[in-house]
Amino acid sequence: MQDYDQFRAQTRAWLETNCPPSQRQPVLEEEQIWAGKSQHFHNDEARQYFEAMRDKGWTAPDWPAEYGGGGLDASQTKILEQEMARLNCRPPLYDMGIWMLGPALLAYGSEEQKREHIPRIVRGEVRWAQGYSEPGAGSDLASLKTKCEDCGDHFLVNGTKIWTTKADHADWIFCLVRTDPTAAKQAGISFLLIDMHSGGVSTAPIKLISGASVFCQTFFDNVKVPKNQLVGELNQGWAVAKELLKHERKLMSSMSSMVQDDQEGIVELAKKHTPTAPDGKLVDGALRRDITRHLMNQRAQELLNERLYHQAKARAIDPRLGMTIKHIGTAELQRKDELLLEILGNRGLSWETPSTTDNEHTIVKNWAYDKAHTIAGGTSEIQLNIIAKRALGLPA
Amino acid sequence: MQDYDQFRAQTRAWLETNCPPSQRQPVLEEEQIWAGKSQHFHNDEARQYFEAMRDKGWTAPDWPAEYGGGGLDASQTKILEQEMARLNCRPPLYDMGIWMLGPALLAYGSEEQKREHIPRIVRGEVRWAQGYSEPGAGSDLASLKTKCEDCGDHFLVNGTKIWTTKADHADWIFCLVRTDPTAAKQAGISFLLIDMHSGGVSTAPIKLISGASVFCQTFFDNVKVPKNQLVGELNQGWAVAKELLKHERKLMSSMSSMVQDDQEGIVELAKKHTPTAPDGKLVDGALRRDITRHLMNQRAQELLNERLYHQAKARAIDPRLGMTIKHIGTAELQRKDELLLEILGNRGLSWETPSTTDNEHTIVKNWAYDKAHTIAGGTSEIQLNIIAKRALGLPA
Amino acid sequence: MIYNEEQSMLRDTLLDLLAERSPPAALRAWRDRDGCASYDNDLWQQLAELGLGALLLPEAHGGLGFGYLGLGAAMEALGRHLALTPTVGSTVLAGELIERLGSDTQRATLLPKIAAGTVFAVAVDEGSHYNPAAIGATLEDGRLNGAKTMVLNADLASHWLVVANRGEQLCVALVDPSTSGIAITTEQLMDGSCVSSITFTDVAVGDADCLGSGCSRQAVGEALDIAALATAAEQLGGSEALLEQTVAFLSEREQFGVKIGTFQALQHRCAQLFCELELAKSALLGALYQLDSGSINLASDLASSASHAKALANDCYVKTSNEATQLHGGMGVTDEMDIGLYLKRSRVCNQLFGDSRYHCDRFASLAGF
Amino acid sequence: MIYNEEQSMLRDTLLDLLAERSPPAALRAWRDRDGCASYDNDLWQQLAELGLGALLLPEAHGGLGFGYLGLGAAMEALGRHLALTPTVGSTVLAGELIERLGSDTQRATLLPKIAAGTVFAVAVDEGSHYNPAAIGATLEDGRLNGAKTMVLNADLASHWLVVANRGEQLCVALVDPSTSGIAITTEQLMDGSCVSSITFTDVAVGDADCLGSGCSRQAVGEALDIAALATAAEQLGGSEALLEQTVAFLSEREQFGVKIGTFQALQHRCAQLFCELELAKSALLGALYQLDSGSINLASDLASSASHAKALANDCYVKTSNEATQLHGGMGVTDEMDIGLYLKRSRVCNQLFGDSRYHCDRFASLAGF
Repeated sequence: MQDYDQFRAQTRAWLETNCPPSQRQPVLEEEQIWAGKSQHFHNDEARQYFEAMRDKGWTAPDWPAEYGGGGLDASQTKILEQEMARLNCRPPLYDMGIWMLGPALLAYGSEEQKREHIPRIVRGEVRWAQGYSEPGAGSDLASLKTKCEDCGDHFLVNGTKIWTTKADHADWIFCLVRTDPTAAKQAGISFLLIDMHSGGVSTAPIKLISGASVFCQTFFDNVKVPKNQLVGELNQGWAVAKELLKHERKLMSSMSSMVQDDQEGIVELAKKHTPTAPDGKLVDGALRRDITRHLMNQRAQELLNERLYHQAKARAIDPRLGMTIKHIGTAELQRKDELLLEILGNRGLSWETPSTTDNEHTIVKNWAYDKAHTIAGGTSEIQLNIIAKRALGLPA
Repeated sequence: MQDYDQFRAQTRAWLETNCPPSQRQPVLEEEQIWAGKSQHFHNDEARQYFEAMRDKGWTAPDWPAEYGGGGLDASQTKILEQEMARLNCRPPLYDMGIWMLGPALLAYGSEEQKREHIPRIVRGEVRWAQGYSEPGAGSDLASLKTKCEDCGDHFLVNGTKIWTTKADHADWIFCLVRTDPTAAKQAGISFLLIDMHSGGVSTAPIKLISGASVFCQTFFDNVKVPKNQLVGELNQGWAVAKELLKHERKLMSSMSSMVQDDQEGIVELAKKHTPTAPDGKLVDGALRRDITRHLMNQRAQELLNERLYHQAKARAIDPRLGMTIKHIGTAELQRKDELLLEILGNRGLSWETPSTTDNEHTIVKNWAYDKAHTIAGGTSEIQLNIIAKRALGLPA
Repeated sequence: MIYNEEQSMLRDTLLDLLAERSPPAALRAWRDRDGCASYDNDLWQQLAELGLGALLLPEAHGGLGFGYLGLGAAMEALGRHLALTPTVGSTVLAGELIERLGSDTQRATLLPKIAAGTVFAVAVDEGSHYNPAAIGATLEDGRLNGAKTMVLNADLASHWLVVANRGEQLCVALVDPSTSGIAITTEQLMDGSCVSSITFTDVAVGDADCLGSGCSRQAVGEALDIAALATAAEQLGGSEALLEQTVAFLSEREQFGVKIGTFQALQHRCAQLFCELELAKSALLGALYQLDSGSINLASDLASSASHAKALANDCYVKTSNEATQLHGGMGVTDEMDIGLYLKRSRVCNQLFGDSRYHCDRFASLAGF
Repeated sequence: MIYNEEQSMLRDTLLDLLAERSPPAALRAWRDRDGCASYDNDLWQQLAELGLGALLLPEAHGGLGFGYLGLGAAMEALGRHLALTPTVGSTVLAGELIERLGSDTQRATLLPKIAAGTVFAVAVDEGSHYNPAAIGATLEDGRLNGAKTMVLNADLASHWLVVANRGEQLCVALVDPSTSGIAITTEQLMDGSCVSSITFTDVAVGDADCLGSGCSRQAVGEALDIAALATAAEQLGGSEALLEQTVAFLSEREQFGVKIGTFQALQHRCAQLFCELELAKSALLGALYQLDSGSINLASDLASSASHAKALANDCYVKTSNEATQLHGGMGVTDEMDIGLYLKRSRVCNQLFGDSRYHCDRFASLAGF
């Protein structure tokens, strides 16, 4: 324990020295430090902070030091997180390699693959994208069709992946590909790393109902991939994928909680746009109840998360609770968006017009964008299937 | 046309003479004139009215005169209905034989069966019950198991039927029975008439959540049935049943509209039990909207029915509309019941206690009883299946 | 409560024309081009030739007498194809106001113009929520002052009608858009349609430039209610198109080796949408039928019927568009599909002539509680 | 926000005892027998031996110190088995009032009685809807006057506590049920439970018979909020039992050759119920945990937390009981199944200590809007 106290003190001191003021504020989207060829820093402090963290391996604090990671144990990692949180330190690096591929490579990759890829992920030299979904394979991911043929000294890949986040800025992509079209669905899938700079790879941005988006469709047209980029055994990619999917779902829910809206509260907005009585109550009793319902649900969600935290602390986790989080959170978010739009009335109909305020603009854009939350990362329908079968045990 | 005018005048005069004042008021449940052995009349006028109608065959006005029916054509039948409605004449006879079995026997019965049963139905001498559902065969009626074996000179019936309305007062029952256990579900079912006074038939009343009910469970324990009581061909009973089911669904919806509540309106009730502003508005804005929503839905339902009437008049019926009626009506009725209960507050919790008013008592009992409406006569889930597949054409 | 032969034919003709000339996808292109305008004038000229300006007017003034059910049939077709036209703003709102309020001369002069497709705009709204009872604009001593928002097709209209207080009374002033003292801003809404905000500063309006004399309050109310019904018809046309497209998608898309339209949870949701659509259509058709048959008490029943129909249409279109988006999965949230166009149009229609909060409140007040 | 070992054990012990001694079906027999009584005294004596009277009290007064989470654990078990007991009326409501308001002597005299299972009743409500802010009963010149309704276990209690106005202040009067001037009627509610209506006409109450001195308003509010939380725990126990029974039924019942639990529409409805149950449980556990940890501001946060938890529990139990009835098909509406017992109990719990309209209104007012 003594060591940990010392580690905490040292970490705190180090962060206070090396995390400059501008990196201690809530991070704006345009100031996020992403990995890879198009990495850029919005100011010098950001670069200094990134480089200092990178050099300690704290972009991936609990990965083994031999591959460039921080080499911290679980307690040290927790301490680092706590100290970073205490100072409001921003995440030093954004990358799908950090969040998702790294843990999978450490678990399933060959020694050669770890040596080739992990250090570059830690150092933010390569930006990774994820290639899972296809136009015909969404909820039913295992029906994916991107074809990967064994051509002796290399694989040949043909097909397309959709919802590949920021693939147009990525250097590499990890993909699920079909290597045995005759096997039962999950049994013919492999996990492959593909250099986005290879011949035959192209991307096209996807425009959403909310406007331009971070999503792309990625096309593979006779792309040659060296055989040493296969992770795990041939046709055993589904196991790697399932591991990663867990991280994705966790990521999705933490991402949506990361987008802290510093918007006006819904109550303030309602008071501004609809009549109030002298005692401050909303005159529209129906609106007042709708807002109340939303606030009650939102508060209950927070308490559900707190309950999970208490369960974890007591090592008495009820695994059924976690299954409800995504559906509950995304459905309530959409209800809130609809309420906000109603409250704005005519002012909630504008789209990037001069007379709209920033806040109004954000509300309208969020309303449209958040429609995707009940679809991406496992549709609500799939979530309900999972709850019904796994939490409640209803027959398949 | 001259004849019809004359028929109308004669009918009107006849009804004015033969329908006594007490039979021109909305009928109370305990004053309904049922057929059969336990027939009783609440007063002499009721008996006179019944006998007069019976002797003209107007208990079944459009059935052939040769079997004791009224022998009226469609226009005359319509005129009789209109004239009865004009004077508020009560239905002269209540019986499943009149409503359901009669039309089926006329369509599918043998000459001998018609001569045996129809006149007695018309004259109200026999009360009929319906034996369709079984404890294990509800929504999936065709999975019924009541066994009917061919024993040479008679059938032997074993099994049980549920939801047999007023079977404890019935003289006969028409049943669906399984005559071929090896055939595909619908293909092994026959339609059989069973004398309730046969040895081995017994009934037990079903108590509902709303209290005592008209429903029974009926048991058949080695009941011998003469072979001439089979209606239609052996194993062809499903066709007869489908015909009858149409009548049942029509009956269910007309029955629920027959129960005209002369209750206080929901608005008046809310004004009595919750605060109102000086201008008469309900102070609870959320309750006010909930009531508004209900009234809007109720009014829309009435207009949906009116639309169906206009379509029928123009011979341009959209068959999809009719599929929605039962689900829409029963769901809204339950929402109304819930609202009424909420409005009553503590007073809506009582159950036959001295301090409850009749109106409160009715509200609470209806609330409980109406829970059955989304189940009986085809569950809401089955209705939604039908709409999805037949109205919308979604794949099976 | 059903369309007669002429009304059905009108709808079908419109559907054919729009399918070719202005399918839903045309709204995407219209939205994405530079500049903004409330409707495509070339398209409107074609539609006006079919009679969209003359739907409601008496034959004496160049009208075609399609009746209110005919208006519903036309709006349903426009709603199905997401067509932006001045039908509600000009044909309905201006037409009804002139018909109800205009002097004989005004009716004889102006109604034939509307019938021929000349576009009028009517300015009523002033706040962020529809509330025609709270008019702040004034006409005093021949000067019009005030600010209007959400004015439909004002950017292209040659004639404006402005609702304002004149002393204790409400009047409808005929204003030439080129009069001095007028400032107009036209902005695009989320669906690609445009509305204008207009301020009037000491704009000269002669007494003869008001529609009729006396108070216009009831007539303005009636015209707005009929515009609400027209909008409801558009909303239900859109809802029906969305439900059809969703059913088609579910019947085609495969996951887990089966058509996803076989999944019972999705079937029940579609069935529920169908029920709500048919209820809302019944409310609308009931109101239109009453108007046509003259069996409606304009002073009381029309308001209640309009609130009934508009509230149900609002909720139907909002819910159907949300469900359609979700049931289309990933594709539903891309701009590539038309679903998003309907989604946004539904929110604009939801506010036009009153959202459900407004109409539920009014319905209850009219019912005395 | 999780039960500790003692609390879990308390719940499990209760569940075992009740499963044998008072399963849900016992409520049907209790309801159908002649006469009416608010609880079964033999059962209560057994439960009191397990400590149901002493859950919350400090050890000095014979309490067991299970804490508020312990109260939740116990009420959950009672709710699952539909057991009628004086726990809320006596242990919680009377116990909290005496604990919070009583003089040292009163606490030392009365609390051990409650702990030992002596039953007290507390009379607050007066109207058809829960509204503790509107108390009409008065205590003036040593005379108590007024009428109370929905009084829990007053028929069998040996001590009554009556909330009344004394001048500008609220007081809680200790009344002996046998005092003259009292008229009591006890009637059965739809679920088989009983409540009493009591009128007090010039009933003699000495100054020393009031709990403490000074105004009791805040303490009464706190006690009622804790009773609301206890009721919420009962409601969620009932909801959970219903959901389990429904899942079991769906997993067993066959139609069309398959278990009906394989139908996706039914699966999604059950999954939705589970989500709402867990949300409501989180609200409840959050409030109980805050009370136990002393981290709650009694004057402000408790009211808000109690309204939050009770509103969600109300809606959860009402919805779950409706869905359970429907999903059980024909059997669900027969009195043979226990589902109907839960259905009716849910409606009674819904009114006790405030329905959702009351609590939503209060939550909003406390949040300043």
